[in-house]
Amino acid sequence: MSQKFRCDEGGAIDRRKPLSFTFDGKTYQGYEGDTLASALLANGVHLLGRSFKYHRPRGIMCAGSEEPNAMVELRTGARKEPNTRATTIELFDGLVANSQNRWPSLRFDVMAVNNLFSPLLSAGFYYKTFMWPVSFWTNVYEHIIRRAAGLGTAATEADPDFYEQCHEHCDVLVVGAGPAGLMAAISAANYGARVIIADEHAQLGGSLINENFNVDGISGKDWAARQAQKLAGMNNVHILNRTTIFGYYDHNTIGAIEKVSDHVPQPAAGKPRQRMWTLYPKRVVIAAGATERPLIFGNNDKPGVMLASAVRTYINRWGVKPGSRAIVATNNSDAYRTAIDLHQAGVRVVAVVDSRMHPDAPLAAKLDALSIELIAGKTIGAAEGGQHLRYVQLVSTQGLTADPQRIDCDLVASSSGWNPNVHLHSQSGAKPIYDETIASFVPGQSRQAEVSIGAAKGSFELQDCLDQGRAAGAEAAKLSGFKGRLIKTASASDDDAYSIEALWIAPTPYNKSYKQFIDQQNDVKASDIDLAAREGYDSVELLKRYTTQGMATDQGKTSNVNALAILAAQRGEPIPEVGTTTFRPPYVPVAMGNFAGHTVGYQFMPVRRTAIHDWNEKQGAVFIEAGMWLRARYYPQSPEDTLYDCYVRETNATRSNVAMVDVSTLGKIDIQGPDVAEFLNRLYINNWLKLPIGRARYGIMLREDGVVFDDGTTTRLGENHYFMTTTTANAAPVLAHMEYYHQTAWPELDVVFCSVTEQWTGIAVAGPNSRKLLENVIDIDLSNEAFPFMAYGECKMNNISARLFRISFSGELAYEVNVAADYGEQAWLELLEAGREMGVSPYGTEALGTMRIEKGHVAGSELDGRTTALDLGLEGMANRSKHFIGKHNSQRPALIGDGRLQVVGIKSVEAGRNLRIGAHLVDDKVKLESVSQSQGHITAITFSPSLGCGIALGLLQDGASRHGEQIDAVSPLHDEKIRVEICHPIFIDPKGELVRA
Amino acid sequence: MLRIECPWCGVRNEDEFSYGGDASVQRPADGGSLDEWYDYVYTRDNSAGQHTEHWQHLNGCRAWITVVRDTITHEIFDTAPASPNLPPGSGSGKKTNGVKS
Amino acid sequence: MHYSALSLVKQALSGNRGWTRAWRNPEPKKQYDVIIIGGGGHGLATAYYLAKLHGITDVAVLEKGYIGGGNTGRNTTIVRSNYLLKPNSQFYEHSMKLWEGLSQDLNYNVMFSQRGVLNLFHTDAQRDAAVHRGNAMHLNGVDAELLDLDGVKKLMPHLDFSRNTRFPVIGGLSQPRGGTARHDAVAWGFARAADSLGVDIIQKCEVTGIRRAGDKVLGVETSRGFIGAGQVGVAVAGNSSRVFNMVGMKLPIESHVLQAFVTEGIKPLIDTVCTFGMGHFYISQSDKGGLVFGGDLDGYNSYAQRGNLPTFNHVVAGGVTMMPCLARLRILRQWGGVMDMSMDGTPIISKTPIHNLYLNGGWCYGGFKATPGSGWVFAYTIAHDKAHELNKDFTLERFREGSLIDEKGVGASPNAH
Amino acid sequence: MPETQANALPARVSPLLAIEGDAIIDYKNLRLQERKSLTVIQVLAFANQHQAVATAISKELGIECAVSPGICNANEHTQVAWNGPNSWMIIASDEAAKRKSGALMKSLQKAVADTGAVVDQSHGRCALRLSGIHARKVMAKNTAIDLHPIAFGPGQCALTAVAHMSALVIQVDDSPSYDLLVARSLARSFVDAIEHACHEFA
Repeated sequence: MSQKFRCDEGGAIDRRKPLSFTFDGKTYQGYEGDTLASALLANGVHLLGRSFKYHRPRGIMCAGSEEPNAMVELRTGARKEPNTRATTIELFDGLVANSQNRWPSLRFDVMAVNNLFSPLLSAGFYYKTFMWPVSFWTNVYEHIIRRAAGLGTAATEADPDFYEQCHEHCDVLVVGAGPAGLMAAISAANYGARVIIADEHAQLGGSLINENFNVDGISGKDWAARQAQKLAGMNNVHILNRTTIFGYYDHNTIGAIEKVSDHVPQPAAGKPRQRMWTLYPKRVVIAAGATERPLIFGNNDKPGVMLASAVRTYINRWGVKPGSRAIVATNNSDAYRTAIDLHQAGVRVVAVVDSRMHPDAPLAAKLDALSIELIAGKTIGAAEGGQHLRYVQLVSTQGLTADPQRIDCDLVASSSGWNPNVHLHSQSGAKPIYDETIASFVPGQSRQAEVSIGAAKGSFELQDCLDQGRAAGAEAAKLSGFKGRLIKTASASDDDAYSIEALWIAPTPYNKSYKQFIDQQNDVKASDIDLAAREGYDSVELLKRYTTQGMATDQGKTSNVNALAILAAQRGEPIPEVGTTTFRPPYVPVAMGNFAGHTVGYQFMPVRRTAIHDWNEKQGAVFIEAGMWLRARYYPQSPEDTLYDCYVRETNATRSNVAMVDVSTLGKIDIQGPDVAEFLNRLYINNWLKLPIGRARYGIMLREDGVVFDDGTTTRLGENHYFMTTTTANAAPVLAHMEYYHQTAWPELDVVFCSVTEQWTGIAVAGPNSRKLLENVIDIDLSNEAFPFMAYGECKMNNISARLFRISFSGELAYEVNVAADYGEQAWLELLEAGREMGVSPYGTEALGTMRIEKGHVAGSELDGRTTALDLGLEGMANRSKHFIGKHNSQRPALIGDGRLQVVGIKSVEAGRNLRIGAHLVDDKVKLESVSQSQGHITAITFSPSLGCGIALGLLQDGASRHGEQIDAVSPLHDEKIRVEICHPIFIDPKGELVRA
Repeated sequence: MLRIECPWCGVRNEDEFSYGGDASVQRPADGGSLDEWYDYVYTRDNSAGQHTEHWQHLNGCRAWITVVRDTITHEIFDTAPASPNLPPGSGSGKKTNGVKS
Repeated sequence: MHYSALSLVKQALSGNRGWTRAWRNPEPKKQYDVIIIGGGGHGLATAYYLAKLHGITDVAVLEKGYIGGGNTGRNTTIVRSNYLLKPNSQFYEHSMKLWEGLSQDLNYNVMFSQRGVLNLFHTDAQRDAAVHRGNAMHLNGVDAELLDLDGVKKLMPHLDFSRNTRFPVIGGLSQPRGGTARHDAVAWGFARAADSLGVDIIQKCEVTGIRRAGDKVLGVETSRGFIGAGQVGVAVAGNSSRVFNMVGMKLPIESHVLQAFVTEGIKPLIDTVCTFGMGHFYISQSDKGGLVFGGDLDGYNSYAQRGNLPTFNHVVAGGVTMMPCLARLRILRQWGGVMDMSMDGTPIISKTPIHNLYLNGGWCYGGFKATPGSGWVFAYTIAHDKAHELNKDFTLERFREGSLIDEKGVGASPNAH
Repeated sequence: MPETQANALPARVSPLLAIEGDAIIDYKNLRLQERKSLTVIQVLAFANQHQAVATAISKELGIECAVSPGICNANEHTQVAWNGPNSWMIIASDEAAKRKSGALMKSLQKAVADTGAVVDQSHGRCALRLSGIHARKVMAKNTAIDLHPIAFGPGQCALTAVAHMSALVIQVDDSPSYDLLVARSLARSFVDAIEHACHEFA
């Protein structure tokens, strides 16, 4: 095992648990507790990928989720995850990762030739070219661009893992479990508040693990472990480790992702891969830390150039030496600690290069004590090397006074200062403000119940973080209504004061033009920002969009402030004038599966099943989706039976004998109260004041804009008791519509109503023999005199109580039986039994549809949300002497004028040719290929077994007055044209004698 | 996530509710002019700022409620039953979402 | 400066130092013939066509922020003309034809990519509706193809074609000429082209009032002072109501948020625009490799340019159901745009009761694809003080008259359009 | 009603017929079962009769019918749950329904008389009981309401979305056990979602 760059001791890793993994096919060893990045560095692997545009070799720059470069394809097959940051992947045994965006290999990448053409590939170059010849854009240029773009390759198989969602409420949410967060959580919990503390790492501690701190006389790491233990023991605290807070939404709602199973080869049984938490805290304490900025100098993207804090983290957290000969370059006091930690880990620190003329004296003394050279007033002008850093050129920050100074090294630890992580604060609706003293943006005025503390607020000193955590936790608990006492303070030792003098970009040696990368992932250089500003893309938003600065998968965490500062310099304005772009969720990229949760695939939407569903299934019925219901569409009797065979047979059975259909899916609403009749009068266009008890009536409802909304029957069951049915699709909207008018417009009407759709199974028994069948099982007189068309009665069917309605959709003598749903299947079977000798059969929605077309009953395809009662031939039902919804708006000129699409019947005049739904009705002079005017279209078709031909319903301009006219029905999609005749929409029994028989 | 206080059920997520639009429009009486009906159905203040609107607690108690909300910040100032005839709940009129005043 | 491969090479050789501003940054004049309020795609396109086609070059475009900063830069970039109703179909097809030569016309590559737009269907009823629409498209001179399952598989091989999903795909309606364009570039291209014809593009200039005498507009009050105008066109979709409030008018429009999302960049995975017929979900892949997708409105009045979680969750559930491999891809960014939702789902490009004030709004979420067509007819309407044949139905009056253009048939409920 | 006639009624068929055995989930610390053959009655008060209806229900059942939202009082056999501003849901086991002369519907109708409407929903709802140490965690995966003991306890009920479906949630005891009432037609989809959330506790 060779982990050449592993320190002999130290780090929060378990050296007793070696793990084996492969990168680009080669096997390496690491330890439990490693990330893929730390394990690769331990093995001396620095080259991890190629950059987006220029295909430059790239390595590891950071130690966390801000990493712009070190992205790999993790895992293989259906579990492959492209663009995964090596710095956030917890190592597990057997892990497989591959580099991406290179061909044929990472070391030799053909596309690296782009680097040579980089002057051509300046910001926005593609807007200026690729326009000629015209056809080349789609066929050639874009094809090439698309293949070059993107980094990793997605899996194309279905994700074998699942995701779930979870909700939790609390008093105080603490974001981040570093020193400030730990103190805040304990402090709040000590008040008795319900606390959730979330941290993206497996271990709580944050910078206490990354750094070499002491708290309360013990190492920061041990102190953090004690606090974590304390929290784990409190029953009012929920620790969410491996959890990233990704979004701060309205009304203090927080989105979080818990990586439940990403640290193991695959999820354990029953466990999700990741879990999305929606958190509802009363108060939020943001202790999300800060992100370091890199210095901007020539070739600052070379593998071996890292953030100063990342270098410390690799040493302290993972016991890894990221190099053997280091330069620390900084404009602030913080990076000095890197030099000291490197030194203590046995890495040769060649020099600390501080761009400031006068570095802090105590820090200088510390370096002196370790014999580390301090070079003040200089910075790195450029880095050089091939696929790894070999040397740097130092330049003066005080003007080019001398030749650059060359220093050999294989590691640069650079720091341009720290950006507080203001992302969540900004997402919450607040505006960060610029703080000159730390040369960065800090949280501004809170807009929601949140407060930022510690480094997230711009306080970079440990004692401040601990103190702010203690106070903020207590304050949050108090604001949530808790009383208690402050916990005792924790004391940090040996902490240096933070100081910085901004240096946004280094002078270049020999005045040469180097690539100075700002956004390393999107290959945005300082010169791109200059160019964009010169071309007028000089607001921060235009700059971002033109150069793609900050739009890569790291969302510019390490680059945005640098870019802003360079833009400000170009514009000659102070940074606050230039402003920031808006921070958008998610804070880190989140797998889509989390947002979907378990409502995917078959669970995407619930299924509604009737009480007869199981019987239908056993019969081999073919189902159709209606709303969320599954309805039996037809009943094949042999495998050869087609849809056509079935509906013709089922229609014939109904028309000539008797058949039954499950109509349970119709909406059903129970309405009671003294004012029901008036209520119905306002809902429907027709009159309801004189409906007798025991009678049903068909009604039409309009929307407020005068267009037809729904139709159905309502039955008067008792003095003040009515029963409404709606279409299947509109059951829920009609109920909400009634509730809306009752509660907002007509509260004076004393009615109550509720849905009873679920309570009743509805079975329609239709056909000339339906009365005969029912007489076998029903205990009331069904004669035409006793129980005429539109009659209603309560009865018993054997022992089952039933409601019986004499209504008909088929146009035949028909009844509808309603029984309580748990008896639905039994009732169905009893009716089948009662009609067995007569040869009763079930029919499905297709036969139902055939019969409604034959009868010209309008349904969903004619009630298309644009048709009026007049269009549908139903205006005669309207009683305009009373008030009803939609009354006035239905009389607007264009709704009653000429040219309306009106419902018509349609018959083919070409024998043997089938009509087609969606065919348009055009006059016969029109050629298929020419632009023309549609005069209407076919809405429903069927073969009418009764008429022995294909018939259809359609909507045709002024159709009501065009019966007898011939016209073409065309379907250019099918290259089809059929001659049809327009007729009355009622094809069968126009006088309605059968239903009254 | 809007967190809307139902006067009866307490604070609930927006996805339990369905939106009913501007509650300030006055439904004309029967016989109102076509202009009045046009205004009622079609034109809206569409205010950027305080907006009085209807919501139905569809996945809860099904009551329609009137909510006063800021359409820019989503701050909710007040919620109340839409119907004057329903018995009161226990918690109407309080501001309970996380927006700081 | 003319953009070409040659200019690119020439500039590259001189260190890219010679590039000049794409558009000027002028001080506003005291008076213009025409002021366009709103420096989004539509406003800039209007100014361009006013100058180019109607010879009206004394034009200022006033933008309160930066150009293209509203819905132009916040949409999912889909371009199509697959409409059912004739006024929409013919208008959007005109727009489509302008797209087809736009990069050359503007000398700015707007990366118009005709990768096709595919609408999946899952039930016979949806197929019937697709046939109805597809035939309407043909009859209006728009391309459309009805695809069976095999046809869909060829275009979108990674969809869930199993039967073990709630809504198995049975086919699709495709418009091969549909596709996407680089949204920001559309604003920039129109800005640069309009500027070169003399149009003043004035950013950071917020209109705070409209000065009028009777039913005539005299000019606009702005954060940079009063600017007089002979005619004023308003193209501020998302904020139309706010501007018309300044003249005391209420519009048949509500503002709603529509969210959009993008994943991390990946190598080519999706080669067309695809919509899921059973959930509100549409997706395409940008030239940069990110999968750009969106869904339904958040569903309530909002001027917040951000969205909320429930809609986010629902949109993604539709996406993962349609294409299960999406589950492991990561969402990079979520944002929202404020839509001018008209009461019938169709835009208003129209004269108004105020003599020289014109409205271009109510775009719902169809505004981006309309950009060139919208500017073209709006310029015509302003130049001739009357609607062109292509926008004669997009009037304000249609709501009062009842001549609605309601593609979805949901009536006057903007959150349902 | 004579016993013989009642006995002659066919057995009620639950919408979860396809799920065999007594419990749907029967893990060590988690149990999901259907409560079969319940009588479920929705009572709605007419205008200004809210208090009168509550009083009538209380008197008839001997259980206080709460007028405050979110309260479910119960005795051994019967639960009276607040079901909206002017509505209650009465859930009774068969024994209770029979003890009331075999017809709770009728006795309630008589009690409420013309102050409100009494609507039978016995067949319209599927009732489930989720219980055990993990029950709250399973609920947290499916509903956004706060079920922490501080916020919600035995005797409380809520109308809310569970697994994106409308449900009446009643906490029965602090083991904890929850009764869940959902639309009959959605019963199987509902159980699928709950089962999915249970698997990690197998």
